[in-house]
Amino acid sequence: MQFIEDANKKALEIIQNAQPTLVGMGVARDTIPGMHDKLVLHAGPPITWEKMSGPLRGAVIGGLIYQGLASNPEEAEKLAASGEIEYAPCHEHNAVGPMAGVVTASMPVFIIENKSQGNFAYCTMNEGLGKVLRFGAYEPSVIKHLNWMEKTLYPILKEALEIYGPMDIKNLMAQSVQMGDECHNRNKATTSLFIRELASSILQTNSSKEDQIKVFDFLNSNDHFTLNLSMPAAKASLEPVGKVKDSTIVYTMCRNGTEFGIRVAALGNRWFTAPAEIIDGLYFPGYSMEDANPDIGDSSITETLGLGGFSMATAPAIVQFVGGTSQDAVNYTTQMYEITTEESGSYKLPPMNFRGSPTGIDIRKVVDTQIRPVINTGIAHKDAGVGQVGAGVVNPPMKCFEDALEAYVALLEEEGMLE
Amino acid sequence: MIKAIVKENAYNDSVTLMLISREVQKLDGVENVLVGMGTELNLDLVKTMDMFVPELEAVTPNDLFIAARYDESKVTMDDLVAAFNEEMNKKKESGSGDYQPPTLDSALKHLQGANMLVISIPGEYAAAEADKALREDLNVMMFSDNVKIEDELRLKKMAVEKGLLMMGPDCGTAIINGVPLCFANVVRRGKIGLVGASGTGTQEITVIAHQLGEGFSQVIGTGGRDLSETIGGLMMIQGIEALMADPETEVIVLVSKPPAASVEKKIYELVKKTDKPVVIDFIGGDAESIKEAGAYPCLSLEDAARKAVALVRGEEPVSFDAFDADEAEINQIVEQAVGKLKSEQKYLRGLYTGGTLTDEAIKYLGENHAIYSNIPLTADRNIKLLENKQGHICLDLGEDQFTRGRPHPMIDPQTRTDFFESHIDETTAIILVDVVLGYGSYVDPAGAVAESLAKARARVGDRDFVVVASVTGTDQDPQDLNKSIETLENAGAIVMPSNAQAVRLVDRIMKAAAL
Amino acid sequence: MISGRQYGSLMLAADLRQFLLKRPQLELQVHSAFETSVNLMADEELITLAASSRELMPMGLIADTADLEHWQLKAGDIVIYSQNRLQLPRDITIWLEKAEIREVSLPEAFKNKSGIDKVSLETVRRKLLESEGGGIADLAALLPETNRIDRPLNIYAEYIKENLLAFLDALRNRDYVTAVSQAECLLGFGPGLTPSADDFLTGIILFLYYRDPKSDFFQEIVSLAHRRTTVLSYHMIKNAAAGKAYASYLALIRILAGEDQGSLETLADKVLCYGASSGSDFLFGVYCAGLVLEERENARAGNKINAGVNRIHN
Amino acid sequence: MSLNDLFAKELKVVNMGLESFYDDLKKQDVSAIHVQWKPSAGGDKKMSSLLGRLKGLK
Repeated sequence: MQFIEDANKKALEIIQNAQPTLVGMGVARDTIPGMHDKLVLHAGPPITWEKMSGPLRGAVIGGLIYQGLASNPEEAEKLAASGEIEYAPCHEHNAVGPMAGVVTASMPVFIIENKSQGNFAYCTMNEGLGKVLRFGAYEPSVIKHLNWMEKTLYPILKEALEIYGPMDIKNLMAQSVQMGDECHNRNKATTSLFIRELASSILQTNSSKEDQIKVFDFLNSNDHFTLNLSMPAAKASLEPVGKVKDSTIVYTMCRNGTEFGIRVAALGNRWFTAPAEIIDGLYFPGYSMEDANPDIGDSSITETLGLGGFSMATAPAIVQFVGGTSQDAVNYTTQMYEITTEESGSYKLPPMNFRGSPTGIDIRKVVDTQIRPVINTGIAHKDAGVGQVGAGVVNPPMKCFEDALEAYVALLEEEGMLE
Repeated sequence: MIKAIVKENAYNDSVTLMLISREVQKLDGVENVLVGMGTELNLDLVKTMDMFVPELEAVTPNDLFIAARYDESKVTMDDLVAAFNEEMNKKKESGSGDYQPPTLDSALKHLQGANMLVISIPGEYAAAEADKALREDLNVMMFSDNVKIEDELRLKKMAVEKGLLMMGPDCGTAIINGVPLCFANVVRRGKIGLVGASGTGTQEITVIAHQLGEGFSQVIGTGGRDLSETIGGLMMIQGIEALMADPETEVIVLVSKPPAASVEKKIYELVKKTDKPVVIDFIGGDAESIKEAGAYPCLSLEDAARKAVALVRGEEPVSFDAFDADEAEINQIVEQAVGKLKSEQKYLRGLYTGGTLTDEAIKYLGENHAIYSNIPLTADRNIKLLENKQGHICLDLGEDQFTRGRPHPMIDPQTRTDFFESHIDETTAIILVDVVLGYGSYVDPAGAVAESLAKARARVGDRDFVVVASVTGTDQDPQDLNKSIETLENAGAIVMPSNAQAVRLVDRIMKAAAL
Repeated sequence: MISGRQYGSLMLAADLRQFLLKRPQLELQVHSAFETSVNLMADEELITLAASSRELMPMGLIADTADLEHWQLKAGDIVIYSQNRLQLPRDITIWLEKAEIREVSLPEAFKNKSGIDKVSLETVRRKLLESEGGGIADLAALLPETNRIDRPLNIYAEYIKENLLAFLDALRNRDYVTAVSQAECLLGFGPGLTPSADDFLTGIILFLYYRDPKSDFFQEIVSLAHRRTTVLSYHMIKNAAAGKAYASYLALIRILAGEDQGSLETLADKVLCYGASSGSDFLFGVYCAGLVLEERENARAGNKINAGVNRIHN
Repeated sequence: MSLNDLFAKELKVVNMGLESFYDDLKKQDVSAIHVQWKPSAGGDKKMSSLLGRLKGLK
């Protein structure tokens, strides 16, 4: 029906014209709307402490300790379960977080503004690999590292960004997509560009040389640092779509380690969830599917925008995660055009003869063709704090899209839009 | 030489396990084979048979092992492994690299300028897809059946409006711009244009014309229901008009079962309008009205082909109801055949895979003999009325009632194989079969018939049958006409140049043997 | 909250139901996958999903589909059980709720303590001799010893002959210590995913379980099986030692034990079709158990008579 | 348009259903593409009727 097509056209205009820009940094408490000391934000759709999986619980415990609300894990766990702590999805506070995605009030965050729509999105800084909070680790070393990020890394980056001024992240990603990044599981190019852009500004900050060196070493040692920029950039680009009436475009896909959840434009803030899957991927030596936690993290916001798995063709480096040839990667991307509405005007994929990445997931197409979005993702160990055990490809449960479609038709009926 | 292979955690059910050992044991030069799970006792057995080799050191109870003692000069380990894997690896490997889109829309994006949709999905969905295709200005060939006749009418009306082909539903044969679609033979391109409502009838005409040295401009299928009252011959008329206007086409051939009266009239009206010669085989249809329309009626599919060929060559077409071989030779064949038969051998068994070919056989033989069939000449000859097979039988095995969910016998010979089992016995005198080659058909239909014959002979012991066959195919078909003929003749069949001649010969033999 | 392809279940084994009731959330791992059955492991238990064409196994489930190959399961795949459904990879869901619950064991031991008649045993033997399972059932030619038939045995039968006969003798004499030690020399022997001797022992144990519950040496055999044979065999024997088996296996034993009327022939034919050798080897086990019990009974009867004679003389 | 336009063109075939028909065409170097056809919503009646309603059908 025409009005649906028109609505989707509107949604796609918003996505295509998005202008995600890094405008600075701040502390969650002061920047994220509704943030307070007893609020813990997490990845994925809403969830209670009881239902949380290992890594998410671990991250909450670590977060509470970092926040100073508990002095040891036992205390933290008690507090977490006490009902005194409020939990909410990052997504419901204009934020996103990789893996467990835990954000507490004192954490520094990047501030992304979508200049074309004037909306904002927030994300913490990426901690790097190894024992890290986002995989549910909460031992002292983890908290220590978080404190270093807050006390040393944050002030320097914040000041550097003030010196540098607004940074066009869309432009950054558009370049890196042509340099072999899909901006989800491969971020090497983006991170390199980011360091290059910011280098002189960092040197201009009034901070000690040692600290500056530490900062550069840290950024250089962490290929995924800018994942925490491409995620909020995608979030900022998509968020306004959530207000487009009658549109069947998906504007959120995320996982909390227990459930997968999507949100669809016409259905606003309603979540459509189903059990998150165990990922059939490439496991690091010594690990197997038995060790894996079900799918977790907000990072699938990049796929929602048409990057990540949707742009797999451009990132040969991660083709091994799909256990295949570069032809397979091309086929993945080709297939994603079947369920999307347009080709991106900004993110062009060289191996696809510079076709724009598949953009604007339409729930009607997903249900009709039974082709589910393909997501590149890291795999967390099911036990808190063990860390990443592999990476691979995962699909959202079809149920999410079927329920959404059903709700959408019901909505149109209420509005008398269907005969 | 002793060797062993171990498949770690390679499970397979015992049925397969036994198969493996038997298969491998069969190989020439293999003395002993042990297959089993790597339990202590199984390994003890291997040891006591002096077949233990280092490969087996690390085997656990959940590993499968195969140990063999064999003569190197006769067989290699590779042979063993091959035989082993043949049974073990049942996994299907994934298809080719080229992208296979999920929908018609996206297929059209991936194949620029596509102009034909060949559709063989379940009938309930076929109409909707054909509808989409026609809207996109694609021609359609629909092999699917069980499509509602209202849908067929709607689709064909749309096609006629847009000047497109809507071949089918249930259309199995067409050759468009020289490309054989679904079930069609490889024939040279030429000046004959054909519109056919019957698949194997069309195939028979095209292959005979090809064998006589001529070829086809276009071969258009319509589907069996096109000439019914309801559809009104929309596609046949559309096809005739196109062939009339087609510069490549000099002679037009129409083949179908007798149309509904009203449709027949329309077609004759149209035929009168063209100065191109038109050959019409409405199998068993009324010859006079065809003549009145200024067209050439036919005695058989072969006759249609011969007339078309003559007309293309500017010769006066003469009706043909004889044999290529001379009378003396035919008489000799008949004599030999009759001599072969024992007194208990009384009955004809016609086991056909081609519908129109069956039709032709029954129409001809039914005149002089009581032929029972699932498509009988008269109701009283319905196969259901025949008690314990005491009579002449000629069946179209392509009908659903026989295939029982299996693919059509032209694709999968099993149905006919079964009927050889159940219908050929001591009382069988003559076996009449068709062998249809070409794209779409089974890789070696002649071979399948030969096999069934061998089995049947073994069953009846002392006696032999008279086997008459015809092959609908060309020297350029994937199965190769000559190879197929050779296979059949080696199996003791009399192979005739056409179904019509095969049927005629059978008639002669039946009369001579007073069956 | 489900997606993708969905299947119902036709039957659910009572013991599996109990097992699942205790575990609201469970992660299972595919142990082995065949065309018509898939074995899953969880908490040391083997659970068998089978296609509609198959018979319900202990700890088993019959799914409402004819062929499981299109599930593309492979060893190591993870299957999640929760909220009355199994979540397979590739977005396949199997619902358990509508499944009919079936017992996989008999309610009680056989009452009838005599009445294994030679005739039915002969019938079974005939069936065994006709069938060519290729396993150790060949040895039916040698039993009863009083009526040996001379014919060549296959490698496996030939090799295991002595141990098997020794094992039967031990049973005859209720010498369960020897029986167990001999059983150790049978476990895991022979062709097949469940080696022939294991099928044989399953037959023996299952029959004795219902007919002679006192002879409780099964558990020792079970623990031996744990390391001497394959995972599948181990669980098959473990189930037999708990009186659990295919319904048709149980039915066959009931008839043979004179607990039940019914066509031995048809059941035997059905059982013989299981696996390549499994069916015949199991039937052979049942046959041998039958022989043993039958001989014991006659022996007992004989003793009574002698006792009487003695009394007169004293 | 008329059929005779088709006769003048190279035949380009979309095959939907039996893959063997596609293989035959490939063997003859006919330009063709095979559709991995599935019924809408994988044959799920409820879902396909919902989709149908959005297309304005019945």
